[in-house]
Amino acid sequence: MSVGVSVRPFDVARVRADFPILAQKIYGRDLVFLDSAASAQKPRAVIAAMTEAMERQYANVHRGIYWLSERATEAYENARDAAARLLKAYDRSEIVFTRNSTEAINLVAHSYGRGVLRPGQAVVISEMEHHANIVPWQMLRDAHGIDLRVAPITDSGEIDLVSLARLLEDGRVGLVALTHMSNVLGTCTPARRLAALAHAHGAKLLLDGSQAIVHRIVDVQEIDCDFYVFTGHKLYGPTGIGVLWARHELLEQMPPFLGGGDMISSVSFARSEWAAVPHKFEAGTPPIVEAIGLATAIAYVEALGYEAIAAHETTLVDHALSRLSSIPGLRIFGHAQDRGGVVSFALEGAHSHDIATLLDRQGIAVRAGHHCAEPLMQRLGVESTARASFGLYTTKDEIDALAEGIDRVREFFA
Amino acid sequence: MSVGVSVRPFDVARVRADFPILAQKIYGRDLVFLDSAASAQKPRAVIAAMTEAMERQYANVHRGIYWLSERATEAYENARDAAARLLKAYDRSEIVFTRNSTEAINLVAHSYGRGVLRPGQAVVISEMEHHANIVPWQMLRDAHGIDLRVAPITDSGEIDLVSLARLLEDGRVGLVALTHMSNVLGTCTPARRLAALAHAHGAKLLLDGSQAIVHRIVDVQEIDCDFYVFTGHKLYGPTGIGVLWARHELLEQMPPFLGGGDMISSVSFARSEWAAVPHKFEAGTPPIVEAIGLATAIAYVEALGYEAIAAHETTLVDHALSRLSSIPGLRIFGHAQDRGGVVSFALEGAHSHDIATLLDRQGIAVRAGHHCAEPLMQRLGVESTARASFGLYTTKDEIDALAEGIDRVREFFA
Amino acid sequence: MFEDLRDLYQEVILDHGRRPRHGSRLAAFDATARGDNPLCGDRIALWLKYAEGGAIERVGFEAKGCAISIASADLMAETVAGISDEEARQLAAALQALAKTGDAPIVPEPLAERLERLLPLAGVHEFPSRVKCATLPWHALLAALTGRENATSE
Amino acid sequence: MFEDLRDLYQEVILDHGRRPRHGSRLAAFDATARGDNPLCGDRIALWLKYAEGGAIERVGFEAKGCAISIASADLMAETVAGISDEEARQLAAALQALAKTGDAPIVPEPLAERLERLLPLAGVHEFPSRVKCATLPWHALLAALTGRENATSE
Ligand SMILES: Cc1ncc(COP(=O)(O)O)c(C=O)c1O
Ligand SMILES: Cc1ncc(COP(=O)(O)O)c(C=O)c1O
Repeated sequence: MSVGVSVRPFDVARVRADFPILAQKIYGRDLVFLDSAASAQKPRAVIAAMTEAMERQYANVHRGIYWLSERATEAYENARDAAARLLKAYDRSEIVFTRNSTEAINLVAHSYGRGVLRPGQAVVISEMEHHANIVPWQMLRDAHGIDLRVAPITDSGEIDLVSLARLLEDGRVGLVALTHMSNVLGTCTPARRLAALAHAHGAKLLLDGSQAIVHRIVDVQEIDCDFYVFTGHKLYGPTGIGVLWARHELLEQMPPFLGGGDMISSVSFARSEWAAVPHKFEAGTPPIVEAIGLATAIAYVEALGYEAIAAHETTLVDHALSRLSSIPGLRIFGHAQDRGGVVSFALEGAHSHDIATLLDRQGIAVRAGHHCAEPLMQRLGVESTARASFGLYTTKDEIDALAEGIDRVREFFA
Repeated sequence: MSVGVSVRPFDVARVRADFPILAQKIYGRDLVFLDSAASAQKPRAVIAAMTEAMERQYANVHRGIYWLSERATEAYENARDAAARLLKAYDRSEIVFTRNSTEAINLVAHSYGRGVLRPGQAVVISEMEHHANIVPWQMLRDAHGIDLRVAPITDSGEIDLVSLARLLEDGRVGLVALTHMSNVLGTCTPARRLAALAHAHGAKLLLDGSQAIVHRIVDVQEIDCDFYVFTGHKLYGPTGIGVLWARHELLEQMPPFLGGGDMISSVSFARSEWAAVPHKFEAGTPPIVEAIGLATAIAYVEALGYEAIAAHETTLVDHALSRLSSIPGLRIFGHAQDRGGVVSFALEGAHSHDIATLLDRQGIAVRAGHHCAEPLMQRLGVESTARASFGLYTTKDEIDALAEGIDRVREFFA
Repeated sequence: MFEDLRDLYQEVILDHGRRPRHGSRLAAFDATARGDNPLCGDRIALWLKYAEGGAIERVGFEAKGCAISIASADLMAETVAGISDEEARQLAAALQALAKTGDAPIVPEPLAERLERLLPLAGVHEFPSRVKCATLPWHALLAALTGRENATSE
Repeated sequence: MFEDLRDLYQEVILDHGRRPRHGSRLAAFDATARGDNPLCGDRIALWLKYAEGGAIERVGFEAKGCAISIASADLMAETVAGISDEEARQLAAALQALAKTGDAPIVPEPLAERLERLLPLAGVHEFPSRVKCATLPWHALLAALTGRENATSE
């Protein structure tokens, strides 16, 4: 093992001790939680930060001229700094807090889509997007006359770059909106190449980082993308908060999305003037306590270190692929070169729901269904898959438990 | 004192013990928190429910076929029941969870405003609305050709019903959107009369209950309104969650607002079909933990009982009005017959910011500014006011402290 | 290990789930409907043919779904053959109650025996996330009976 | 009681806040700008007149705001009279640093004495929610200098 500050041994037992829920018994069995890609569990530090915020320094933010409100405002704006630091944003004013990834993408679809893109221009998505990165663009297409183009994926589950380039060729594409990591296939997409490709054709790039940010270091300056979104609850943070990062000049250009308090500079009945970015996009009382929780989650992940996290995860994925692929009748979806901690599979003779129910009775939580990616299911020729996904706290033993659990499912339906 | 189950003595000392933050010292002094109208403090039960949700039964909702997700889904949907019960909704499917009141009103402005109202129709608001109930309608006006009409208020701070009726006369008004209680003047508006008036002219009624729900029992069936919105953080609940109630048939009629997961019934690239209400309006991972916290806040308020709460509050308001109005140079804004626990004032020779800073140093938190109601400030002929607002935990002693504090401010600037 | 799952996956369910007897489209039919469970991707299409006297003669279906939903669809096809629309509605209501509560409601005599054949589906009530699997085919049936095109089991 | 507030509300501040010397519109002016603090409703409009040689001759303002913002506007009018645009910009930057940190930055000799007259505004740095009150007039000044119409102190 190499010696150095940057490579810390990743102590999964210590990490697990930080997550109270992992002590939970399910039907009398140890909880094996393999659904972190849907939503991750929360470390004690996040829960404590939220509690502390509500017990000791809670008040509404931004307009209060008193101690509690000043403390809450400071904590809320510090959360913006934490998100800016995490993404290597150019500036804290580029961080807009939303409810979740879905709202962040909708914000771009409304504000950039209706406010900056012109009818006749096109948006490109891919076959492996989450509904959150499909439906807002369909609504934009139907309301605003935007052409919606779909980049195919290869059989190994990667973006087909040649086809993507062809979709961009006519120069009418204003925005490319792609996942940075598939929540079904685990595929990590080549962000820098995508940005270069989009820019070469005059298009902006939005990356849906809902999954990627959990597994990989993200540097929006290095990637050189234009929009990046993620959601707090998958990054070991609270529900009710998400992040939109966008280049300052784009945010300046975009009209506001929701109207209300805090996003205006002045209001009269005749006309309102908008506040400076990012406030222009944050109408009403924001998720204050959730922002504080998110800042703590970010600090938690940073303290463990993305290098260590990625190394841990690679071990898990390799182990899972080797264990699962030796199960007869089991088919794994997605064989990308660069992949994160998500493994989707189908089992001959057992529907994914039945798999999930039978695993549940063994204490093992996996997800079954279309994973909010119906078009991808169609591409794969299935209605649904079962999916195991891994977090900081996942162990190789848990993956063994999954493999054994699947064996029992096979026997049950044999 | 009358004897009976419905009249419980309201024990403010016991209530205060439920709110951990009230033990906080500010500059070495007891905290006198008089800014509940901006955001209320949270009782221990709410904080504990959120902690418990994250420590023992957390998972993403709706699509998980395993124990934790089933528990979380149940808790989330139970929160919908709690909100439905609170508002006396006809049906739980009429409750849509949003981020806050602001988003709830924006949802209606987008979805009902652009989807159902036709250009040329009008929306009526009043002079005493919060920006949250002004700006979305301005944006609708500018984007969709809707006429925006403003009902004046009387000098005592009540809706001018005669003028309102005149605004409705031509039958072009599709929606009347009014506050149920002013966050500046404390005025409670006559909801039933407003509903009858709106309906008589073929208009729907939206009530902004952000303040009212904290102080008064609300029965949407009895009021006979069409939309009702409130925000969790003012009702002793978490940030990051709000409620839109609307009649089932209106929700059915309205196109979705945000697109993404959970709000669809099927997605293909050609076209998506929407889920049934209320899910059609809840895109993406909802504020799960916040919904659970809100349900607990609702239960907390219900356990104290609105009758007792209102009685306590009336005592406080009467006491405040009598104490403050005897201070030389102090002017109180708003003299409605029916009013809740909010008192705005100005002091000769001292700007509201200076008042707030000087009170803060005495441990007293009040709000100063335009209270997100700039048009109302103009109507009152001021730029800003200072505002004291009361919660369950407010005591007469605290109001005395405020009055004494203001006396010191006067001396300071004399 | 799966003792408590035997309630859910009774032999009858496993058998009908594996080898549905009515799992095919009818060439000639009088009514048809589709059903979707938006939350998990289950789908069913069914076709319904009436006999001379007006009773349901046959039901055929094509479904993508789990053991429970296929078995429920197949048992539905079996139990509604030979009864009237109104009786089929009553049976559907009874099945929905059964799946949600685990208890069989009281039904008129001629249906009682049919409902009994559906009892193996009662176990689903302990699995809240699976109740919809059992009820989806019946939603589609109701849709076909009232001439609607789509049903969702939400 | 208010001992610690004496840093914020020094006599100079209270005095200028109460009785600003330059609180009126200039009949003849060369530049003008408005400033808003959107978060609290403070507003200022200012007018600026240049002398023959190009230095600022006079500044007048109309403002709605608290003691701090009025005093800051009045002290600004006082201290920028007689200096060049460039110097006024430097003084504005120095005031902003002073209000945020409480420390006076080093400025070129001719400005040092003017900055000293602004020192009473240093106390605001301990009151994060009030910093904008002190800086708003200076934002408006910068806007007037660059010919912009509006400034916000966000
Ligand atoms: C009357 C009124 N309406 C709407 C709002 C907006 O609430 P929120 O900021 O939670 O959306 C408020 C509170 O600020 C309010 O007092
Ligand atoms: C790739 C991807 N995008 C978007 C989302 C939506 O996230 P949220 O539901 O938090 O908005 C998810 C998670 O469900 C996801 O995996």
